[in-house]
Amino acid sequence: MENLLILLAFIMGVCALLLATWRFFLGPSTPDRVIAADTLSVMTTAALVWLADLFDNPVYLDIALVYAALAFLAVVVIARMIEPHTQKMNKSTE
Amino acid sequence: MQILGAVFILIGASFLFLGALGLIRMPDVYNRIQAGTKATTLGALSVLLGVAIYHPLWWSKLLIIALFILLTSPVASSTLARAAYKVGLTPYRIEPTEGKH
Amino acid sequence: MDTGELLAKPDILPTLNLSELALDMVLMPLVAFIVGLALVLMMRKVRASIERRVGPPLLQPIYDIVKLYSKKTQISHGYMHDIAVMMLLGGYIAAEIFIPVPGMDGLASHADLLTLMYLLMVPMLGMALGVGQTANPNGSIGISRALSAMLAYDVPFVIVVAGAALVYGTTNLSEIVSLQQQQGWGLVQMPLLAIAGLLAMHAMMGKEPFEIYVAPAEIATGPMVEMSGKYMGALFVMQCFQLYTIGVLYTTLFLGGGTQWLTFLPKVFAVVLFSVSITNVFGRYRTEDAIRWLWKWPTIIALLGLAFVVA
Amino acid sequence: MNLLDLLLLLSLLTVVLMYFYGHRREAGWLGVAAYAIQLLVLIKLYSYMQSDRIIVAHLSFSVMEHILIWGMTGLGWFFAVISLGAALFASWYTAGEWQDTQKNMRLQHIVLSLNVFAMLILLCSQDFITLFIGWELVSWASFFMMTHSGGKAAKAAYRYLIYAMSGAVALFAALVLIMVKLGSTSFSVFWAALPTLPDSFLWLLVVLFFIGFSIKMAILPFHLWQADAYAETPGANASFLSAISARMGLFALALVLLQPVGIERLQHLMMPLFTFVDARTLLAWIAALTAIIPTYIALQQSDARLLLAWHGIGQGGLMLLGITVGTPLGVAGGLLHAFNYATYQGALFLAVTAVLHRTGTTDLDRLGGLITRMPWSYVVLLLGIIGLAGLPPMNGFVSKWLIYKSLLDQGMPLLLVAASISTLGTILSVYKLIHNIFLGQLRKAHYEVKEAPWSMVLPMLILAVIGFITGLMPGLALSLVDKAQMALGYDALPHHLGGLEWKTGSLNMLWVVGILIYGIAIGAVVFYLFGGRSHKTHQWDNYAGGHFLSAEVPYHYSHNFYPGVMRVIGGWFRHQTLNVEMGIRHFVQWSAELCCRLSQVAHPTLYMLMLAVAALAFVG
Amino acid sequence: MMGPILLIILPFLGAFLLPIIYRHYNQAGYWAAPVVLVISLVICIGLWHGVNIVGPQSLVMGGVSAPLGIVFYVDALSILFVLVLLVGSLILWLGAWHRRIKEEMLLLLMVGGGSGLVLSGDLFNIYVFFEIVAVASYGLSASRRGDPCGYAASLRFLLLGSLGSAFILLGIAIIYALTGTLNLSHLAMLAPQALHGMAGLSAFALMLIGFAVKAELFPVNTWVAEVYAHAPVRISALLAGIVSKLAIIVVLRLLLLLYAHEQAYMLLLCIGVAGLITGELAAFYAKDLRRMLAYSSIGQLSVIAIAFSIPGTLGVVSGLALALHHALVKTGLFMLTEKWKGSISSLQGMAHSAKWPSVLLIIFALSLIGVPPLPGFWAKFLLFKAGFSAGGGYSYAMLLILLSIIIEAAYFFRVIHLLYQTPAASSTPLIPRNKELQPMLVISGLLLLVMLTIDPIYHHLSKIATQVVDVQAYIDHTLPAWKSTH
Amino acid sequence: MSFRDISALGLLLGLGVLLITVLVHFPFSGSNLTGVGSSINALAAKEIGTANIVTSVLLAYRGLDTLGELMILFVAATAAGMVLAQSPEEDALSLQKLNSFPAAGFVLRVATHVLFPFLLLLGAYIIIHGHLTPGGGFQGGAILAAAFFIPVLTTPAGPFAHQTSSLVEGLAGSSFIIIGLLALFGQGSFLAPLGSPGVVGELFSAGSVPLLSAAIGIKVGSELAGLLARFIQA
Amino acid sequence: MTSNTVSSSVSSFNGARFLWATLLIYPLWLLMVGSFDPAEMLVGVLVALLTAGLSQKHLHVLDDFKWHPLMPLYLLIYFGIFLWALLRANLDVAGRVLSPRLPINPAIVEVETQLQSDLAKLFLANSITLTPGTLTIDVIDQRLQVHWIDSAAGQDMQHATASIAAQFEYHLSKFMK
Repeated sequence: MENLLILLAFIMGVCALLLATWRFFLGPSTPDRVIAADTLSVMTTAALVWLADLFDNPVYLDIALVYAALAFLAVVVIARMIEPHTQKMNKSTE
Repeated sequence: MQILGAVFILIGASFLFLGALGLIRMPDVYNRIQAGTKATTLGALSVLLGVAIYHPLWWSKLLIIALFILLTSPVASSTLARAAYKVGLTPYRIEPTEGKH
Repeated sequence: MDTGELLAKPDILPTLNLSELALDMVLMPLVAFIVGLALVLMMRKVRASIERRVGPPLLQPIYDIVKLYSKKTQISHGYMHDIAVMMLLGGYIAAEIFIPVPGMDGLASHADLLTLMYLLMVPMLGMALGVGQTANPNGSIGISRALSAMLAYDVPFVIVVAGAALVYGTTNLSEIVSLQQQQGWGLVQMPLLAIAGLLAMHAMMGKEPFEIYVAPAEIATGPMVEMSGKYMGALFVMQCFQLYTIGVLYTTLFLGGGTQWLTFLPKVFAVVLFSVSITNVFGRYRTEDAIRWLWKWPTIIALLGLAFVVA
Repeated sequence: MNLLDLLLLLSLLTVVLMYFYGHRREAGWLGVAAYAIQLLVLIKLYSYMQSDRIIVAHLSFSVMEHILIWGMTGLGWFFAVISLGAALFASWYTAGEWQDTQKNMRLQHIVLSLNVFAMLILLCSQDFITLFIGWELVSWASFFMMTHSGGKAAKAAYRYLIYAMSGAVALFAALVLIMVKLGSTSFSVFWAALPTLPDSFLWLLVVLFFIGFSIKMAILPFHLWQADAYAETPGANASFLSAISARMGLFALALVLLQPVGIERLQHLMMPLFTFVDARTLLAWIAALTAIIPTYIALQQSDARLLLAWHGIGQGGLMLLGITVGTPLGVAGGLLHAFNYATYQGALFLAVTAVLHRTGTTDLDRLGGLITRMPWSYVVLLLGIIGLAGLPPMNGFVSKWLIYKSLLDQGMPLLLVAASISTLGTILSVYKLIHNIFLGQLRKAHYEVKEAPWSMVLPMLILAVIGFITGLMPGLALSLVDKAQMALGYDALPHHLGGLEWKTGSLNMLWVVGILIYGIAIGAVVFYLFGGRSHKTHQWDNYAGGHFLSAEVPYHYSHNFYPGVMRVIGGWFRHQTLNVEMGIRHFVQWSAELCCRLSQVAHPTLYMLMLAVAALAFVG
Repeated sequence: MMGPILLIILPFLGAFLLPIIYRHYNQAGYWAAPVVLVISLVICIGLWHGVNIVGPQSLVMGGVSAPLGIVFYVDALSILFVLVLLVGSLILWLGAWHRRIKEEMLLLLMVGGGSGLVLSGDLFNIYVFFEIVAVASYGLSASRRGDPCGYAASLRFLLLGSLGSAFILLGIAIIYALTGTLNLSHLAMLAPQALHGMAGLSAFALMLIGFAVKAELFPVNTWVAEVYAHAPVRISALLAGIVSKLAIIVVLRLLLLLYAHEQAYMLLLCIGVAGLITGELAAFYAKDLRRMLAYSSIGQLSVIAIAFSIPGTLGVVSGLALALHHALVKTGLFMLTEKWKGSISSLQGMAHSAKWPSVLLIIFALSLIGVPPLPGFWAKFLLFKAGFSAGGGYSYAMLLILLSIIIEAAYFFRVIHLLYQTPAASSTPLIPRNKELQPMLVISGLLLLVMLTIDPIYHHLSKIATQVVDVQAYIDHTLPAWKSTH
Repeated sequence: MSFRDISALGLLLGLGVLLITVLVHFPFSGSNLTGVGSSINALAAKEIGTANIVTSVLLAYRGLDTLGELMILFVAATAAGMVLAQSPEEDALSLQKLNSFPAAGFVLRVATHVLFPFLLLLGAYIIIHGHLTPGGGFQGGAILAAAFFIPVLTTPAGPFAHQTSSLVEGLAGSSFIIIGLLALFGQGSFLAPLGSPGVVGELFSAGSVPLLSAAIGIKVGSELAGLLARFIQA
Repeated sequence: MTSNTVSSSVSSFNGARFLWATLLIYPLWLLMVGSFDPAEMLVGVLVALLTAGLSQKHLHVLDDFKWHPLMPLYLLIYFGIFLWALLRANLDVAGRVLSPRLPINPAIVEVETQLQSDLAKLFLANSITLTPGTLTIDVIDQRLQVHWIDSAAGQDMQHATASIAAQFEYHLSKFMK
């Protein structure tokens, strides 16, 4: 029972990752990709935590934490970067 | 107890999946952000909770992670939405149904 | 430096018999002049007889010379003009002095065939320089043609000389003569070379068909025009020496040379006679035609002869 | 410190002296003094010259397990005499008025002294490394001599440089090959090992050395650079260059091919594939062609200096021909020709430079009639051309005679014919030279021209007179040649003052010249005693067939002087070598552009991938 | 024996402290870098003496002996090139006293990294130091402000360099996977059985490509011309003259220690030959003095690579001689272009107003071409000796090199020819100031000094070469303990 | 797709094929050749006293490599700083013309204030536990850098203490080297482990390794922050 | 702009803030470490002090709280409401995503808030983002730009404020300024 649930969760998680990755490649605009990446990062954080459980090693929690922090930073930086710096910046492609 | 943990993890995974599905299905950036952020945040929290049930000793660190996610996830999506807005991405409208309302 | 060392063989002078030397040096030009006059006379006679004319009297060449030398209008264009005349004469005189003739071969050992070949170019250069100074473009054109002709006839001539030298194994003219006395004439040993040599010698004399540089009619008598009076006289004298030298040289190379005058002179006359006969048969070649002709037939004949000689 | 050290030191000091005092007016005289002193030292050295003796300088280095020694043999001594003499006269020439027309006299003095020094170093080389060092020094020194005045000369010098580098590269290869094969570069080891060297290796060496040295000497396929380069060099230095610089190639060829390899070995060194041709014949024919072809190119020239320079190339062919005959007579002829050539060619270049100095041009189509204006220059030029043409009574005849004689002795009549053909062409073209400059109508622009100053006339006159004297008494020069010849391992010629007694025909220039003068005297007697006095017309009163022509009418026959000859042989000048040179140049240019493009492509990573794939495929 | 580590640490420490010093004492900041270099130089000379007396030494890092930890191998070769690096940097510092502080820092870092590069005896450590040098050179090459072309060139350089580094890393990874160790001597011990297979050689090929980017070998040298043309001239001089040599020394080490295998030698030879041809021809075509020098240095580096590809002591000696000579001369030549940048034709007639630079150019060019009394000749002499002795394909390579000498002379003397043309091209003569001439004068002085002392230098080089070639000695020095236990 | 793209693709394919071929030829028993790895595994905890073997390799066995990596980062930062700096010496000048890049939105701006201490704490935690858990100087340094960088990201016009950051950077780097030098003078070998290994797994253990880790963390943090700030402010 | 705090609080050192911050950070450290090892606790103090010290210029957000005894309680209440909203939001999203018709009617609306402090507005914005169908895009002065996935109810400001922000605002105002 428990194993079934875990397996189900695993399949769901993998599907989620795949879907998000698909969106990442699909685009079409940069913010679309970024939100896909953001979603992916949260998923990964969750996955890392889960890994800690699976491997029974709390070390992965530290990793998850660091990962979450850095992923957040990455998303924010990209979000800032796509913001128009000056007026002359042309519109992002649809 | 173990089952409970597994259930939470499954719930979390499903929310993560739903979020990803929303990411695919939603028609524009803002809607995708909505779907992605909310579902994944809750999904992640749920997974964390599940793990916490498995390993009660880890609660402190898991709490930190949860707090962190709660803090950063909306901030990230909001920043992203603002960026998209500034870039000039127009929100999606359902033109034909507009008239009916 | 020790000059004594440089004089490696100080006894070179005593080998000469001084009286013989003096005889050679005085007599040879005289003989040459006289024989040359006779050759000129013969030439004119032969030409006259071919043309069904009587021809000049016996002493006509001498009359001519005297006439030319006694002319009043004699224009000199400068010192080179004068020296040229001397060079003309000097070159041929020097050349003929070095050719052994019967009884007078004391100097022949100091110069050889090669030296002679080059000595024969000196008068040509002298004439060229002299005419050059006259500043007459016709003269210059004539010289241009003369030198071109020289380039033309010297090629077969050099081959002939080389072949002859190879056959005899020496370039010493006295030895060549004595060798021919022993082995027979060069004409027999190397007929092809002899023929080529004859053709080249003929061209060397500047007679038809190779008289383009003199070209009496077309360029207002060419180099000769600025040579009036004694200049012309000198040229006339030179012609005597020229005919003599060439005749003697050919005789020496191919016709056994001279051991005694009785047999020697007829050979010389025969050579010149042959040349004169050709002269009267042919018309004139243009410069480039002359070059082509001389670089073709005599050269090929000479090369063939050389090939026989080497093989 | 022995005399050789002293000589080299003096030479080096001269360079230093010129560096500091070259800008002074009296620098030319300083040079004369310096070269004269060096010449004296050299003459002092004469007594030490024995057949197999080397005067070794204390100058020596030990480099990379090779000991470099400099020493002088008779051969080097002989060439040293020529070069110092040439430098002496060149310096003398510049000492007077001529230097006022030159902008960079100091540089000229420096490069002249540098050239002399470099040549002395080369002439003293005792193994292949020192030879190469000396060789490069000479090359670069002469390069600077050609290039320093800029303009067209520099362009020609640049061309020379490319050729010289090719030659140097060939030499370098030969040097290293010898070192690798024998483990040593000294001449003696090489000579000792020669009998054991395989033919193929020897062929390689012969070809490499030939390329190396003949480029300097402008032997046939490599002759294109020389004429322009020498012609454009300022007069005095041009006379030095053409008198001796190219002869360094002769020296080196004699040193490395004739002396050690020996004519015997060369004679039996058959060409691969064409086994009927041996190395000596090949070299001799190349030399003969070099004697002919440049001579006829000279015939086409309409610039006096170019004409002379082209003749210089042809004369080099004659010298090489003499050397390659390889008999004592031939070698003596070749070496003597080098000496003789230095005298008359130096004089000729100086005379032409005098004309240039006075009239401002050496274009043969724009001169004429200068004989009355510049009589001494005329005399010098006359003597010079007689020497160049190789007619008696000048010295050029003697050396040519020796070469011809040796060819006949060796049974090579065709080579003799070839050499003679070159002589004939020379006569034609030198007549054109003297005629177009000095004879014929004087141009109006040149009415006021004066004779060159004595400071210029004297050195060239002395050179010409030396040419005459050594023509009259070739024994004087032959005794210099003796030493060189003995150093090469040949017997000295049994010469005497007037020439030599040879078993197949002798030459005694004392008699030949004497008789010639006698004949001319007879001519003079005939001319002056008989007939009336001639009336001398003024040069400007030009008569054509007795008809007066105004001096304004230019009717000097100078352009295209030998139309007849040119119509026959004009078509033969096809510039094959020039086309080859141009072809190579274009090919290099084209491939260079390709390479440049290759590295300008904007996507270098592509190359990296390419390399990676290729390298992995290579090792895999 | 703690000198070698100081050679690396002192410049690093200097680089760290430089901004701090500079903030408080401006002048001291300016002088700090050269002082560090001089101290390093003193240490280096001390080491030089030490190595000469007692022979090669190994030095353990981190207190852990050889195959486990990192070990430095201090032999005459490495010390020699550290010396070259230090002397070169000091010479290039002459006349440029007021550099930007960051440039000074990068320079110090490059010196430290370069020293480590040649001293280190550990493959990964070498890679790390190589990266330091590489990144510093990217930075330095772009340090001229406001030059978009320069930035573009540096960017391309960076791209290529990073890719090259990736290749090196891949190669190292393969080697590690094959053997499980990174220590050079340990690897040298294992090499014949472990590395001379296809995989091992592929690793060499990959590493060669990586190092080739710095060593300007074909065809990953396409950055060279643009970077050298746009970078500050002293940086170009440093990169072309010295840094490239360090990379090729590393290749030499790899070749000698790990890949004494015919295929590896042939690979290097092929790359060298291709580089020689393209480099020299491109230099012949180049219209700009700096680009010409850049292409010429490609050609020269290729020649050095060919020399190193000749097995045996002779090849190493000649390669070292060529490398040292090129380091000296190319540095000097690049320094000349401080004023003389842009098209060659703009230099017409410059010699009349700028006498000394022209003379220096001639001296350098002559030496580079290989004109006898100058050191370049002896280097080439050694090369040909080695090449012709080796025979086979090397002979053809030597022929190509010989031909390339002609082309070299052609393009150098085209410039000199122009310099001495009479009508000057530009009205404002481009005369380098005295300050800018200093490094060149020092270099030409050194060149003449070398010319006079060619024999002792040769003997020293051959001693170095025999030392370098002796792989067994290397192993004995660095792995004594490990060998006894395993 | 241009010819260049196609050829690049083809080459990449070729490279891949070749590399795979190489891998196929791999003797996978190779790593047993030496036993260096196993030696380290066996010795690390005992000799160095770190719970985390990676850190022991990083900071003890291959401390020099780590120093080198630090230097690479330092070089990159310096180079970027030099290239990006508007004026040669004075960074402050560059601040005046930075207004082209507007401040971030309200949400991010305020969130920064909350996140900053949090990230700082996280960084400190990672660094301090470098010898016990994975991570260490580099990773913690990155978090620290993020902490310092986010304020710059939100308000680019605000000041960033480049001077201070480079000061800290220099001092931290120097202290790494100085620890190494102390070892050099003390133990006779550069970067040799100093101090006693202690009890494996405790915070105060492994001698000087935590100190080195801290130095690295601080250095990397200040360096990256400075570098990122440069990029933002350029 | 509401409060550009950058310039105002750079230099001043506020002892109370520092203390409060230290006290807040230290538990965080303990949570992170997850053990009560003396060494860890000792280091924790140091780290907390250091962190608080370094965060000086960011600590002004602490002033945004209304410090009174019941504050933690209000905070917890707010937290509970928020979690409930989060759950609802996710179910809402799940419904919309899974519904084949994709029943959305998005619009960008403006919401007005009475909250004064920055931190409070941040909390509000974040809460809105994580609650049903809404996403804060930007906060300008007292107005929030919100992307509303189901704006059928009405897009005017009053309506939007009432249905989106009112509940959170009320609870937030109890413990924040």
